[in-house]
Amino acid sequence: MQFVKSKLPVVVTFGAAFIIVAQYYFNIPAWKTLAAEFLRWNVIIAAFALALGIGGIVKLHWGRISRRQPTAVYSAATLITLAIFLFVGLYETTRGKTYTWLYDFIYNPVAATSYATTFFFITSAAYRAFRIKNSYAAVLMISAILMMLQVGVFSVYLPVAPKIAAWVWNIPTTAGMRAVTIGAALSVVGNAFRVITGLERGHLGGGE
Amino acid sequence: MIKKLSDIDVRWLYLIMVIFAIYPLLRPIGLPLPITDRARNSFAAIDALRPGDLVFFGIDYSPTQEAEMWPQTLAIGHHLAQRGVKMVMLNMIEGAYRYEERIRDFILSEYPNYQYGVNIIALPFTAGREAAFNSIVADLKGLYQVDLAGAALNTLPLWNEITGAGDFDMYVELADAPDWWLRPMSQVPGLKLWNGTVASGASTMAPLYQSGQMVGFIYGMAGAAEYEALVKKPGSAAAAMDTQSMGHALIILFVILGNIGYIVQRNAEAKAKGRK
Amino acid sequence: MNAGVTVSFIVFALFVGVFYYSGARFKQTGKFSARKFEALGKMEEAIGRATEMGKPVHWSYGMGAFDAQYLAAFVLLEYAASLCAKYDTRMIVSIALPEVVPMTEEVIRKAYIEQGKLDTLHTEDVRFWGGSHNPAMIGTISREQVAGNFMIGSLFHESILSIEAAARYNAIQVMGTQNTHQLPFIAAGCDAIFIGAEMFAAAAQLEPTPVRVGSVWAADVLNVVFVGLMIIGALLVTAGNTSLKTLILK
Amino acid sequence: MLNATTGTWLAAFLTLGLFSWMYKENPWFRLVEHIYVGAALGVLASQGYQSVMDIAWKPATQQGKTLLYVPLILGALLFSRWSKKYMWVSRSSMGFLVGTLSAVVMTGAIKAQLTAQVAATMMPLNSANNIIFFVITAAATMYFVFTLQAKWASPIMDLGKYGMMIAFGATFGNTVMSRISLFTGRLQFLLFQWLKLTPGGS
Repeated sequence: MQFVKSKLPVVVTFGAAFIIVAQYYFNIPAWKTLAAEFLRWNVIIAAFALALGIGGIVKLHWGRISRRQPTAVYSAATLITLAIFLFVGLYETTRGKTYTWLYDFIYNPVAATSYATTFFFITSAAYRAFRIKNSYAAVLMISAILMMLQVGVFSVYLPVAPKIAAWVWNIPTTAGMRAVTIGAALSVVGNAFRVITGLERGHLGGGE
Repeated sequence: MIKKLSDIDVRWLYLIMVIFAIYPLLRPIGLPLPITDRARNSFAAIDALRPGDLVFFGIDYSPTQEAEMWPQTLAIGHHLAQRGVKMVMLNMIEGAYRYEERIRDFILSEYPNYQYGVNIIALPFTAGREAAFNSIVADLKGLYQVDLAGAALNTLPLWNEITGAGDFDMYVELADAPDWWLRPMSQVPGLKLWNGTVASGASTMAPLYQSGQMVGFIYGMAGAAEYEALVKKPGSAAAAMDTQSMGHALIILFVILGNIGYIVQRNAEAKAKGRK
Repeated sequence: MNAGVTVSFIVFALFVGVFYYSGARFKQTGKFSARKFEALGKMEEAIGRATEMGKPVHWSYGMGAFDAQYLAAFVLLEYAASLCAKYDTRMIVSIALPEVVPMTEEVIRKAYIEQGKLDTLHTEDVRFWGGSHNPAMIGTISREQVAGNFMIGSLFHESILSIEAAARYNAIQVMGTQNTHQLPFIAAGCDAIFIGAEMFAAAAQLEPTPVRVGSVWAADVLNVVFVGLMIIGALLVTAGNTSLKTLILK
Repeated sequence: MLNATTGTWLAAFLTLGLFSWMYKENPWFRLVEHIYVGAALGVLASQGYQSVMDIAWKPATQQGKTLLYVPLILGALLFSRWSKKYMWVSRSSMGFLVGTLSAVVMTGAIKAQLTAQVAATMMPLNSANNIIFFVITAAATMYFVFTLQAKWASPIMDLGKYGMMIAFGATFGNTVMSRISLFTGRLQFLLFQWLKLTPGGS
């Protein structure tokens, strides 16, 4: 039993990953077929995983309602909305008329607006954060302003502005981001390798 | 007085921004829109497609980024349809399927030469993101059995012509997330990659465009507006560009105000210290 | 060997080789040293100032899915928690993912035990918010008027919300992420940041283990190799010879 | 009742509720935020269900692709995470998911983001632009070498940091564009679809 609880997940992780890595580098037709099958399985299991978040949220909000906390009414709003979407989504599928209405007039506006509020934050962030506290901050600010100058009105009165912005974008920005890309990719490779070899297993969940 | 400039209640800034955003929407100014070389080259890359070429059209953004991505989708949908290519649409992001439905219906109604199943197919949502793209690369036909509307794919003639991802000439991806589609799709030999994305994700993709890993790349509302101009189908992006200009001008003004206040305040503090 | 992946395979093999070699060497010598990270000092400064002002500090991992960034964040959280325990300052943690709650409690408890301050630990300060993490986090920061604000992990647009909320109270802010789309905001809005891999290296510096040390060394060696290749390749291309450039794509 | 008119009014109510936070935190905002949490989860789960049906359940039950029962079972086991006692049951499914994803990410990243990027930096150093590009890339890559503490290296790393700050500043500037667009999108909805105004103008 101990093997099933703690060793098996590591064996499964490594086995699945090994087949995919091996067929990527070496031409072994049988492994290629197996890898394609594994990837298809991944897509299916990942679809189940989309619903995993429900457990925690229902528990959290149900707890608040049953303890009659002052925020219970909001928790009820979350659970009722979730129930409506789930019921309609499963009953008439995501292609149904009612579901599409829910999607277009509830989910779509709240999701879009929730991101649109960042418009305000970026305004105040620009106002507050771009103060020339040191030379790094100065470089950051100048580069941001040069990029902002490329749009519309400035190109009329300051025809050189879009050209400067294009230069800042094509040369130093792309060069700087390339180093960030390389650095990030190395971390990704390192993390993936540690997960595959079972040196890291936080994702498997703690406890027995 | 000037010191206060570094400490304005940000809600005043918000109010000013809102007013200056609404005004140009109601009273369009029609500021000029310079077209960048990047947009021209990206346009040329799609323009080089021949009628009958096979193109993947990926719609991968949720409603959170609709404002930037939907105008791009429309403009590029126009262009692909004008080129007469065969399209296979797909989506890998939760919530994106709605835009795939909309662009499918739009193309079918605007371009009578397009007939569903014959030269255009819309595939359903697939979870797994990067692994899902890898699954397409490994075995496209094995992954999908039904289309976006739930109909069996093997009844569609276009689907029966396709053997796998290697048959495609170009992958046009409209995505609000950076690079996870590129790693798998760049493994298909000979498949050209083309990307439209949000302005905030553009710097992540810039090195990949510079290196030639993508043949086309546009971003943001500006990218959509430029593309609308290039395909000669003015839309909502062009109309929104006045607001962009206003907003940028105001933000630059705020940065300057903040700095004036900051410098004055810092000098005053330095003087006060000196006196002690 | 498949076509077009030979050099990729060599890179992979080099990475694995350096990883195991330097991990094993660390096991023998126990020595690891990396350059100083300004952000670690800033964290201590923030907690010190919070202590003086009698205000708490705030911590969040952001809303991104569980990945390796959390593992680095746990080590940095332990560092911050032990400073908080030492100075008797409260740290409030806002959490979006349920699975992270027990791990966070464990990390903080460990830090308090090591400082011998377990009796001062406020267990209710670890707060799980699920999907309502963002408004709850902003609300917490405002109500408690935090003097320090830390955010390390897989950050998305919540980073700018947190920065703007805490800036109203002049909090000292330290953040770190590998998500390139958020680095600009934390760079502009924070007093110090961990840029991508820096947080992994800082974690290895604070609490070296063979795995962490091996990872840092492997990335370091590859970075140096890449820069070397870039220089040689660019010089060759300048001289009209593209052989290295074509070779590396093989 | 579920027509476009009621929908538009409902959408406007939700949109304005979220924007009301900019003035002050208030119950309207909180209500909408909580509706968002419920709706977002509902959409995720419905889509997951739909996808399982399209990609696995129908092919398995109707077309005889019996091998697909394996992922269906592994996927169902994931839900044991909701129980503390049986959480371990989900670990192998999770391991499979993370193992396959890690494998594809790792192999893909080395080719697309390391070797291809290094090759693209091998550029002829015959123009100011190319030299600047090359120097910034190399210096900023050196910035991520943490164990190198030699004195000569620190100005190179500083230069790299400046290069990254330029990149971050430019990204910030670009993101301003993004954020204004998102807000404009909502304004277009409120002004044109809800209030039915029409753009006039010169």
